[in-house]
Amino acid sequence: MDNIKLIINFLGQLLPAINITLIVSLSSIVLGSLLGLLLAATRLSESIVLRLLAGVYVSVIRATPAIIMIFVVYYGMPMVFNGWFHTNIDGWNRMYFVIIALTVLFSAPVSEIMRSAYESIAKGQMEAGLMVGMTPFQTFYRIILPQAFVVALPNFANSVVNLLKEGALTFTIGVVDMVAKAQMIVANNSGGFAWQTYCALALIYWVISLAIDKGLSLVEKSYQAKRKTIAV
Amino acid sequence: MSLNTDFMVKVAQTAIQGVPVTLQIVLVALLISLPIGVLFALIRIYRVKGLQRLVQFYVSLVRGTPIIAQILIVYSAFPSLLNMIIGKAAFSINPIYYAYIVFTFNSIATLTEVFRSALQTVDKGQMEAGLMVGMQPRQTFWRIILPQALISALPNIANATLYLIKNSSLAFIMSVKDITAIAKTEAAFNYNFLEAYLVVWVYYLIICYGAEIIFYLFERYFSKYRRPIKNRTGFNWFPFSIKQPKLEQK
Amino acid sequence: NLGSNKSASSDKASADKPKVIKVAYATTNFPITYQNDKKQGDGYDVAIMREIDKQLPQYKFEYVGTSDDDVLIGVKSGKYQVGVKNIFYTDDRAKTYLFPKNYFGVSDSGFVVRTKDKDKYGGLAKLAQNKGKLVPIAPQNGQYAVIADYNKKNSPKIDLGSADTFVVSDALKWVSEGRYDAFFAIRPMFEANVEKKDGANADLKDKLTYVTLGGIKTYPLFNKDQKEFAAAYDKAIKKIIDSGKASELSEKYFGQDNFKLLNHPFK
Amino acid sequence: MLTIEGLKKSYAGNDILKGISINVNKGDVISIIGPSGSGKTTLLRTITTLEEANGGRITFAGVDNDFQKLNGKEINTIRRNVGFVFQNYNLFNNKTALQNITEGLIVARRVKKNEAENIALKALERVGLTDRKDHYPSQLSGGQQQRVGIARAIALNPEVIFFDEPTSALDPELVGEVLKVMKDLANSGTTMVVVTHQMSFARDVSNRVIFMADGYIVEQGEPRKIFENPSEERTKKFLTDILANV
Amino acid sequence: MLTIEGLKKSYAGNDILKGISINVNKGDVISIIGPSGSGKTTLLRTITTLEEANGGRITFAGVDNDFQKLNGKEINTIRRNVGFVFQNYNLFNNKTALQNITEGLIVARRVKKNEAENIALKALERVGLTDRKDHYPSQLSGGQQQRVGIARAIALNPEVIFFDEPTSALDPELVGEVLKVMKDLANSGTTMVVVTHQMSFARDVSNRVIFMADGYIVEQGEPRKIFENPSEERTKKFLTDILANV
Ligand SMILES: Nc1ncnc2c1ncn2[C@@H]1O[C@H](COP(=O)(O)OP(=O)(O)OP(=O)(O)O)[C@@H](O)[C@H]1O
Ligand SMILES: Nc1ncnc2c1ncn2[C@@H]1O[C@H](COP(=O)(O)OP(=O)(O)OP(=O)(O)O)[C@@H](O)[C@H]1O
Ligand SMILES: [Mg+2]
Ligand SMILES: [Mg+2]
Repeated sequence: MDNIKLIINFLGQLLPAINITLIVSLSSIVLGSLLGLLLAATRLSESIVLRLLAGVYVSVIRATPAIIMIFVVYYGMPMVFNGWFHTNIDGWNRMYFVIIALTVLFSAPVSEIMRSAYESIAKGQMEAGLMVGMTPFQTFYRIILPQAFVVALPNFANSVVNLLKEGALTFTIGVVDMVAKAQMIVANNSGGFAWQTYCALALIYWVISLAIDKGLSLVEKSYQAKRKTIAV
Repeated sequence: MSLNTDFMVKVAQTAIQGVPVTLQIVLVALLISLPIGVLFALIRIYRVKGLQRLVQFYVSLVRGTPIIAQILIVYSAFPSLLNMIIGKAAFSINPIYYAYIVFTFNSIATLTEVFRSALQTVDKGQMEAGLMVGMQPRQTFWRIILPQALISALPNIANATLYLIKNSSLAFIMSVKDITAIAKTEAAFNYNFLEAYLVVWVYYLIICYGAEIIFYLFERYFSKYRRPIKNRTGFNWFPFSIKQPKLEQK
Repeated sequence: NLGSNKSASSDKASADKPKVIKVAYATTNFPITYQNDKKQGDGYDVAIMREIDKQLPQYKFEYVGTSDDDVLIGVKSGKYQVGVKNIFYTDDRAKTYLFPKNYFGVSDSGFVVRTKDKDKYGGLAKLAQNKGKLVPIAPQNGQYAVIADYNKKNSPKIDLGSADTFVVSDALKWVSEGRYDAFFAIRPMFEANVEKKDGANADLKDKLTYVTLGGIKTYPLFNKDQKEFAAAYDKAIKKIIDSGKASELSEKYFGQDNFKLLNHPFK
Repeated sequence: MLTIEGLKKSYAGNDILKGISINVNKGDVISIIGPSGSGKTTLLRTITTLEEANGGRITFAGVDNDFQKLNGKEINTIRRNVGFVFQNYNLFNNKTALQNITEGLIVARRVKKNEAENIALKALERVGLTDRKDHYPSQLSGGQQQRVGIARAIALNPEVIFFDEPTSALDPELVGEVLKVMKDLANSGTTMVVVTHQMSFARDVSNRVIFMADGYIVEQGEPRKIFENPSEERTKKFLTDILANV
Repeated sequence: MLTIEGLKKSYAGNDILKGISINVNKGDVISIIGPSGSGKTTLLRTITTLEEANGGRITFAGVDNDFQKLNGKEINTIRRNVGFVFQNYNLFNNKTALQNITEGLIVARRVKKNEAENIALKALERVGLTDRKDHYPSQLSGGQQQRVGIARAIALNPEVIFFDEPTSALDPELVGEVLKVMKDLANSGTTMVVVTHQMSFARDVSNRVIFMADGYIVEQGEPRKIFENPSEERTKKFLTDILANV
């Protein structure tokens, strides 16, 4: 009983920090997806140079641990801006650095998700689009994307959930999201009640991920009639 | 600010002992979770009664909760429980086994979704054709469906693997000494964490790149039957270029 | 409390336009450095820095709460001029950072052991002799270096394992269960968790005992370029300790005057 | 040998098959003709258990049960004893033409690999595709894919083969050759059920013609009777329309 | 109006088209016949720039260039002025039958939505599919899909329509109807290039027949001439084989 009371108490302390988690995550998801889309398109492009550049970018970013990425952005970017543009961005809200780091981190796997989804759509769909006079982009946007979207969704959800949980990264430079808040609560209790704190944290995340799953299955269900997959 | 290069060399030398540990965790987790991921994906796709809800629950729970919370359970609570059953021996279990468990559980959740999406890219007709030449659904699945699904799965398995490689550093909470752990321990004496992290980064770059190459080769192998989008058509499907590029001169 | 301040510090300090000093503190080191309910920096180390700020009109301190890692890397790179997080002195660290001449606090360090095994493991030498198992220590934690240092100078050595920061109540439980024999900790932690009536591990009160090993001097960590500031600090801290203000703060945050511990040898 | 009684099938409330009964004897060659969308493909698919029927009974290869009550073993038995040539070919995308044929032989029929390859090569030869044996389906023309599909089914030598418009993508020249192959099969006693638009086949090769429309079997009987003396109005109309187009 | 000269195409070293020259005038209805695998589909695909040619020149809709030197704008021009009915339909999987037709009208031709729907409905009516307008391709029978593909191309009313075996999946009854639609189109002056196995169409509707084999145009000319008095041995053989099968 005590435990449940404690967990509810911690929930109350953690929930205010959900703002930061959501702001940071949503902005990085939106920006990262756009960047990822661009990258995927670049990787599928005809130009060898572009393909190579995008390939190197994706390889390097995917191999970069979150903590290193945040240090690179938090310390590297101000240096670069100072050196090249002679502007001082040291004073930026630290949340911006987090969003930038997460956007970059998110874009690489997302570009791969999109590339594989795009390639899973039969070539004939693009050809048919071109033959009714649509441009490649129009065909992509109206025919390929909706089909690839459904293929990409489960993987996209994987990445989104991973991103949501990247609290360690925000905390590294002192931005207090839910994970950071949980750590601070534990610390301020001299390390006690960690179980109950993390339980509360896990609960919140679980609810978020359940909501994501729900949305996902709704979209997939609505699309089921349009495709003939091995599913019954 | 200058970097302590001597220290970096030293870290590089010691941290290399962590490479096999990292690889072990990744390999064990992958090898176990790949088949289970496929199985779970099938349970969800074919809506196996009873099991399907269980799998859905499992995925949302494991995927949705922070790894730290899972480590708490597996590393802290589980051995204490075991202690009550088998006594002190429970405490002499090498912590790397706990790492295997945590990361395998996590990969299973991720890979279930990867395969679920990939398997659904395969046309139903492929399964039907298999059944109609007398193959069992199981045989058709392994020989026809899965190889085709892998094309779309592999880039995402690669994503999951790289994520796993990086996240395996969390095993340090369980006192498993992977690359990051060793580098951090080295840095503890002189607080040169920046240098230590840079060295770690290089190691991850190398390991991840190796993994990427392997996955790329697999992807190429499994997609060999496809009409390549490039080369043979010479056309650019780059969706953002309104202008088509020049055709390739042969 | 998210943002850091805009103004970057120029080299020279003057009385009329105080030079801004960014003080980075780790937010998860209760009660040494942490963030209180008002989302302000708090804890013994931070309180001392506030006292020093009062003594030095030519400087204006700004407090930035962040992670352990960022305190260290930020101070090294110059993003922050000074960092506090219960830091002990080692020669190696002095090569990377500027340590001031004067310490500004004392950490009451000790082992949590089972009450019944108090004589067996209740000390560095005892633990080493009886081959006791020490709960792994996070390497970025100052205590790691203390044991490592002991191992360098003494034989037999303590079996020193490292692990990333984990949960304190688990460590307490491990010791009581016998998974480990000793847990290197600070007194306030033990008091808050075990001895306090509604502490998280109050149920272990009869089983566990805290054995003080001794006091360790703690320092603020300066960026290499902050010689001038460090000198100013040295003067100021001397006054604060001599005036008894530091002991007062120690009472406030640690429940005892840790400075007295320095009179005993570290065992 | 194969008896279907009262087979029903509907999609989302739309009744496609409204009670079909067919009796196939060993050695029969049955042609199913009928307008587009009348449910011919659906009929073949429900008989072969690819699609779940909403009612009806099947007696075949020792199985005698309601469609909806078939258990896994019975379904297996049915599938093992039939061959199917799909309207849209459904070749295994990741297998070459040759492998498409050997696959079923090796895996399902447990034929040894080189023996299976011999059989497959012979089947490919019959449809004139020996030179394309190592092409993947994506590298084959429409007609070539269709012929691989036919070769795949006949190589297995099952009790009954269901053909769903097996010559639709073929030029008349090849139609002749493929029909010859099917005639040979018929002569060697293979039972066949063929959905076809090729009236020449229906008339000359099959021993029974079934005319389907709107989910019912409108009329069935000997080809001569159906073509020369249809008793139903609907059949007459269909046939006159056809004659107008040859 | 459309002139192709010396078109060459090879796959992985295999020469499929070995220099094809065609001249299409406005209002022409050209039938291309030839054995399976002779490169008919490839020909249509290279002309419409879906496949990269290895040589040859195209003159069409203001474009006059070597195939290999076409720039993006020219390729777009060509694509904008042609229609294509694919051998394997290639309907948009995520669009209903109706949307499959309106899509090109709205997006590429910038027709208003309700106007586009009117056009689409009319096109669907012509191929007899009004009642299936809200079905997705996966819910349509083979012949229905093929008819949607035809409706999609003719609704756009482009300069030239390329048909790749547009009646292969249709029963003879429907073949007649679709051919009638095509005849109407021909009469209203639409230029058409039709790959077909339907000799009746080649003979009765088209004003020129091209017989292709082994990558070459073996013979071309008026239908009457080709069918009644072919000058080449290869053509004769093809036609005799056909006659044997009707
Ligand atoms: N999944 C589905 N959902 C709804 N309707 C369907 C579905 N599949 C098929 N149909 C409808 O069922 C009817 C019969 O389809 P079927 O494929 O059996 O026709 P068919 O006789 O083989 O025609 P064709 O000669 O054109 O191949 C068609 O009208 C089609 O629109
Ligand atoms: N991607 C490819 N790689 C190699 N060979 C190919 C490829 N695509 C087509 N071919 C070959 O090119 C030849 C011509 O194919 P095409 O599809 O043009 O034939 P077609 O005349 O349309 O035949 P059908 O009447 O059977 O449709 C075929 O022999 C085919 O095997
Ligand atoms: Mg059909
Ligand atoms: Mg073709």
